[in-house]
Amino acid sequence: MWTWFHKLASPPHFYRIAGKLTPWFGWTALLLIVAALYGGLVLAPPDYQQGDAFRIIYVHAPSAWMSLFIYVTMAVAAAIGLIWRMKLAHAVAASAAPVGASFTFAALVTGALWGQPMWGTWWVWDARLTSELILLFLYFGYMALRASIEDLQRADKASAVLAIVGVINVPIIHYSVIWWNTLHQASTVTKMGAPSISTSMLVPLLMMILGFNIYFFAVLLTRVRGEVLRRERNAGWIREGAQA
Amino acid sequence: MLTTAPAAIRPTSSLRAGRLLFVRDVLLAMRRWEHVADPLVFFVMVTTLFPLALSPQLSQLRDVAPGVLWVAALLSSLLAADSLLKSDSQDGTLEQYVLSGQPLTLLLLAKTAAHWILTGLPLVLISPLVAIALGAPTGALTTIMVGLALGTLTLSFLGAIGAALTIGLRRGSLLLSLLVMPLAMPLLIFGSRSAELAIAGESAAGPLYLLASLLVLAITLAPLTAAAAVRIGLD
Amino acid sequence: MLTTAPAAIRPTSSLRAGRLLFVRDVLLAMRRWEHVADPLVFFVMVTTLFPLALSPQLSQLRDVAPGVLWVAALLSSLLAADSLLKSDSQDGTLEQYVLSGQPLTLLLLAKTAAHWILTGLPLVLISPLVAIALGAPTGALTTIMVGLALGTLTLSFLGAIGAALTIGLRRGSLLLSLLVMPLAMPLLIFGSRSAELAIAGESAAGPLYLLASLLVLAITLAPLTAAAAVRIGLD
Amino acid sequence: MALTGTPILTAHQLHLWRGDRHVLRGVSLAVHRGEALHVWGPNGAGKTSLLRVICGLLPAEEGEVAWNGIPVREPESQYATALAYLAHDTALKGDLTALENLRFSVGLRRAVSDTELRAMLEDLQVEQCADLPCRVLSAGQRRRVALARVLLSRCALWVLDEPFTNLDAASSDLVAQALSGHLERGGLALIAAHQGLNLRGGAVTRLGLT
Amino acid sequence: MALTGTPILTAHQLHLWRGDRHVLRGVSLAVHRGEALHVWGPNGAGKTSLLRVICGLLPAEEGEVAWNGIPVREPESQYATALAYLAHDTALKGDLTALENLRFSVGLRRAVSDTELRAMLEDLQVEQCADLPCRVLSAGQRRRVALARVLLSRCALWVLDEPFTNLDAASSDLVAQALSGHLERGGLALIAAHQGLNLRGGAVTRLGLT
Ligand code: HEM
Ligand SMILES: Nc1ncnc2c1ncn2[C@@H]1O[C@H](COP(=O)(O)OP(=O)(O)OP(=O)(O)O)[C@@H](O)[C@H]1O
Ligand SMILES: Nc1ncnc2c1ncn2[C@@H]1O[C@H](COP(=O)(O)OP(=O)(O)OP(=O)(O)O)[C@@H](O)[C@H]1O
Ligand SMILES: [Mg+2]
Ligand SMILES: [Mg+2]
Repeated sequence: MWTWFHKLASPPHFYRIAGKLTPWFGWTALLLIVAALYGGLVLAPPDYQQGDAFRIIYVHAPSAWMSLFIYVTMAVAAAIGLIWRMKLAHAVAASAAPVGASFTFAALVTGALWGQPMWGTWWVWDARLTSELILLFLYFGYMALRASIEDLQRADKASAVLAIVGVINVPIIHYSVIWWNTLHQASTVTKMGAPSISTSMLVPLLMMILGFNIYFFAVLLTRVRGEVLRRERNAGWIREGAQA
Repeated sequence: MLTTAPAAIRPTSSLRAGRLLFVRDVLLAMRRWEHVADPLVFFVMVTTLFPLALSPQLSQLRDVAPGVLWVAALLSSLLAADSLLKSDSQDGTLEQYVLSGQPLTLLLLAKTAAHWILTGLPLVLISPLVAIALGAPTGALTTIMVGLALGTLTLSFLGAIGAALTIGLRRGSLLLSLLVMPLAMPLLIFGSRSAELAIAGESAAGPLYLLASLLVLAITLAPLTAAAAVRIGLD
Repeated sequence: MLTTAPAAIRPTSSLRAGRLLFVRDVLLAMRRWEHVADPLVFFVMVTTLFPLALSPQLSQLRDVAPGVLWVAALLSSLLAADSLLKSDSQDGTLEQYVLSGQPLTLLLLAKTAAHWILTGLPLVLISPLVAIALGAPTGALTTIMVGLALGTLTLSFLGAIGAALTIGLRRGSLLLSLLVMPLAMPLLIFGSRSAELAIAGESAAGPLYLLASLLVLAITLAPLTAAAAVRIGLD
Repeated sequence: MALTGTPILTAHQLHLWRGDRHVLRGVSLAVHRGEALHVWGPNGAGKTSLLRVICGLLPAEEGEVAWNGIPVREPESQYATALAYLAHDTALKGDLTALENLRFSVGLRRAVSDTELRAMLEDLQVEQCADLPCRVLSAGQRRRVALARVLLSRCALWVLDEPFTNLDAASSDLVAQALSGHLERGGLALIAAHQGLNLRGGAVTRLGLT
Repeated sequence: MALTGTPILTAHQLHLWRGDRHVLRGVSLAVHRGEALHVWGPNGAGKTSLLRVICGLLPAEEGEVAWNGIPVREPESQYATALAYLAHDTALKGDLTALENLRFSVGLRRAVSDTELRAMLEDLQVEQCADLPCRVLSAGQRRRVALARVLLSRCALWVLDEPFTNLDAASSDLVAQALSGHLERGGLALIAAHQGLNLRGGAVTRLGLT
């Protein structure tokens, strides 16, 4: 297992394996998402109080979920890279960040779009909304720091430190915001979504979340391959590859 | 080539010099895109901090929205202003401007213009989003944007004066804020007033005109003053 | 003397090294007193800008007072944090720390402490005045001061991390704010909450305890993190 | 080469105090076409200060600097356009490449093409740095890029503060060569340096400060 | 003086890339007690980089540095306390006087009295600068104050990057003299310089980089 892990961690090896895996991930993700969309937008009945507006959930909840999931993935990868000096892990963290940021953004936008019909406003300073927004800032901070250091090793390590500090902070942020918010009277619709979600709605949602996850892995693999190429550009195995 | 006689040379016109400086500064900023984003993000952050520090009823937010918007704009312009001349004065480029034989006033005008494009404009463009998040009605957005555009541009020019005055002081940034803030008070008052009127759905023509006239004043006087300050700051 | 044999030497203990650094930083700040004043005046300015930008009924002011106080404190701490390591990294002193054979963590702890004394403490001391100007009752002042003391100290430590991460990056100041602000959100929330409760005449023990625990967390982790970041930043 | 005619650059009885130190105590100088004035003296003698006074960056308490007989009050365009100054620190932007730096700093004075810039970098043997951000350049490489600015400025008067700092032997020769070329073309130079100046062409006068 | 015994400082097959430039290509070195290793080479050859790698400020991609046979990973106290590094830039605070600067920077390593500090400044003939803020000092004076830090550090290994920059002839001799004193006391030195090193005492080995 451990040896396998190390084997995978060697750039050329990873490059090859990732190349093989990507299409599989890609297609399964596509299938799942399409199916979920069909189930969600066509099969599932309109919500008895929200009408069709609720269908945004099929984009919104999964993206929101991904936004959190990816940040953790990123931090873990960064930690591995920092502790075991594994270049590949840094590459993973680096490639994950923009994807995570865009999912966060998607969650915000879809949420806002949903908020308009539901709460009659684009934005409320609700706990969950706020912490999601701050999460976006954390992503931005990470990307900005990485972008402003041109030396790769340094950029890797420094941004790794930041990612780790950030992940410690995520729960703190989360609870502080909830606490802050609930101290005031329930200002707005704090509890989200329709009352009890029916299976006909739930199943597509779960499929969607799964689809998004696999899609993320597909994207991640391709991006990491790119990173690896960029980083190893003057390593032997690429030159050989180029000649071949 | 080191020893060959020089061909006839074509001296650079002042305008061309100004353009060169402008282009270089934009280029310099683009080299580190995140820096262009910085004042922007700072602006967004401050405007996010407030609701967090206040109790989050939208009604109350709407009352303070103009203040928050304008204070945030003021602060991020001031911070950005710090970087207007700093690197140039640190690495001796500023001396080279003075010795370049080009009118310093014009060079500084170009620098300030570039600076606003890079720091002020993005802020203006994002302001509608922020305003909505603070509960401003869609009707008020254009007025708010116009107001901020006039205000931030004026602030950039004020910032130029401050930056010139604080040349060579390490950690000038905060001192700079101190110098500029008093000058910026009128902006803040008229600006937030205009936003207030807009949000209340009334005409904000009055304050906007005042802002515009302040801008004209700044454009005409600031570069001259800054140039003088730079000359003083160098020796 | 240049060529005579050296006498036996007495190496410096880590604690003494820390004290040396602390003293030097205070001395350095005193050389440019205006720098000590800077964050303070910035704090006062922001807190006075608000009433200007808002329509100044005291009632409304009192509602926003906690927010204004804490946002102002947060911002001026962030700005001050920029100068924590900048000059040391620019003139190569930072390398000398790393090579001094003294524990970097401890040196950074000393630096941060000095930094708070110079930038945070004055702010805490002036806060009662500001609070009263914003319409807070005298009963609330002690709570407000305690809250700000805990908060600014924690902010100084967070700032140290940010400063260490942005070593040598041009225009690091705004980047630093961008990095630290999200981390500082909880402080802002608990802090302003405590002030709010105090102004409302209720007990603010809860938020204050939370602030204290955050401070403990920061003191234990921040210097280590910062030291790691500095090591990274040098190469 | 004989120094004929009236001097172009003259300074008369310059006095400068820094703090309570009387740095320049009545320094006078005259530089003709084709002449290089080599300012030397121990550390802290006032070389840099003198050069900055001549450039008009530092106002002298007494005495005056004249260019073509016209007194120079503060850097006015007419005088400034004739003068190129290289200070202790190379006025280069770390984030811009060597080429971009030159394109701007030379461009401020005259129209210049990239080919010309690259040619000069090649002459100074730093062509490989043309497209690197100056931040990453070595001390000597940075120094050479800074010198390129002066060599390209086509100014009549070069004011160089320790131009040979951080330079290896080879490039020191290159600079000396460029300098004598400048003098032979009838240029003037004012140079602070600790090493002796031995130029193929042009006349070198020494001015000692104490 | 013969170089007896095993070398104290050794580096084996150091490789360093900066950007896509292979700066150090398998550099190895060994320095004994009383030996000064004079690193020379054209600008950009990698002298500064090598020195920084030796100090542990820059991690080499390959190869390792060993002190008394113990490999040095990153500046650990035991090695760091034995090492004094003078970089291109003098780590001086412009707002503090020369004395205050030294009081701190030397004090970080060992207890030192003001009389000792003043004595050293006198030896380097900058006693008149002792109480001036370093901001106003001339380039050479600043350099000397920075050197004073190293001379006072009592470290076994001196790593000096172009120590003679900005120095006038007299003080260059002073530094050379101090250096040979250090070597005769059994010290080690690693020196990057473009000029040749001729020391009265101690052995000088040259290491050329290209
Ligand atoms: C900008 C506005 C919004 C943001 C930033 C936002 C953010 C989030 C976040 C962070 C989650 C948690 C995902 C997870 O923990 O897995 C979530 C889930 C969810 N949101 Fe929103 N949301 C917004 C608006 C809305 C609106 C208007 C509604 C509908 C009234 C809504 C309904 C839901 C539902 C039903 C879920 C999934 C339930 C769950 O798994 O917890 N959201 N949203
Ligand atoms: N405020 C001040 N108070 C006292 N002395 C000062 C002050 N400012 C400058 N000086 C002195 O004036 C002199 C400035 O000299 P300058 O920098 O011109 O020397 P230099 O000849 O260039 O020396 P170097 O060869 O080291 O470059 C220095 O001796 C410095 O100590
Ligand atoms: N990111 C980079 N990309 C390409 N080349 C780089 C990069 N960083 C540094 N270099 C090169 O590496 C070399 C660093 O050399 P270093 O500073 O060690 O030279 P040096 O021997 O000290 O020169 P000098 O005598 O001028 O001080 C320079 O040639 C520089 O151009
Ligand atoms: Mg000098
Ligand atoms: Mg070097």
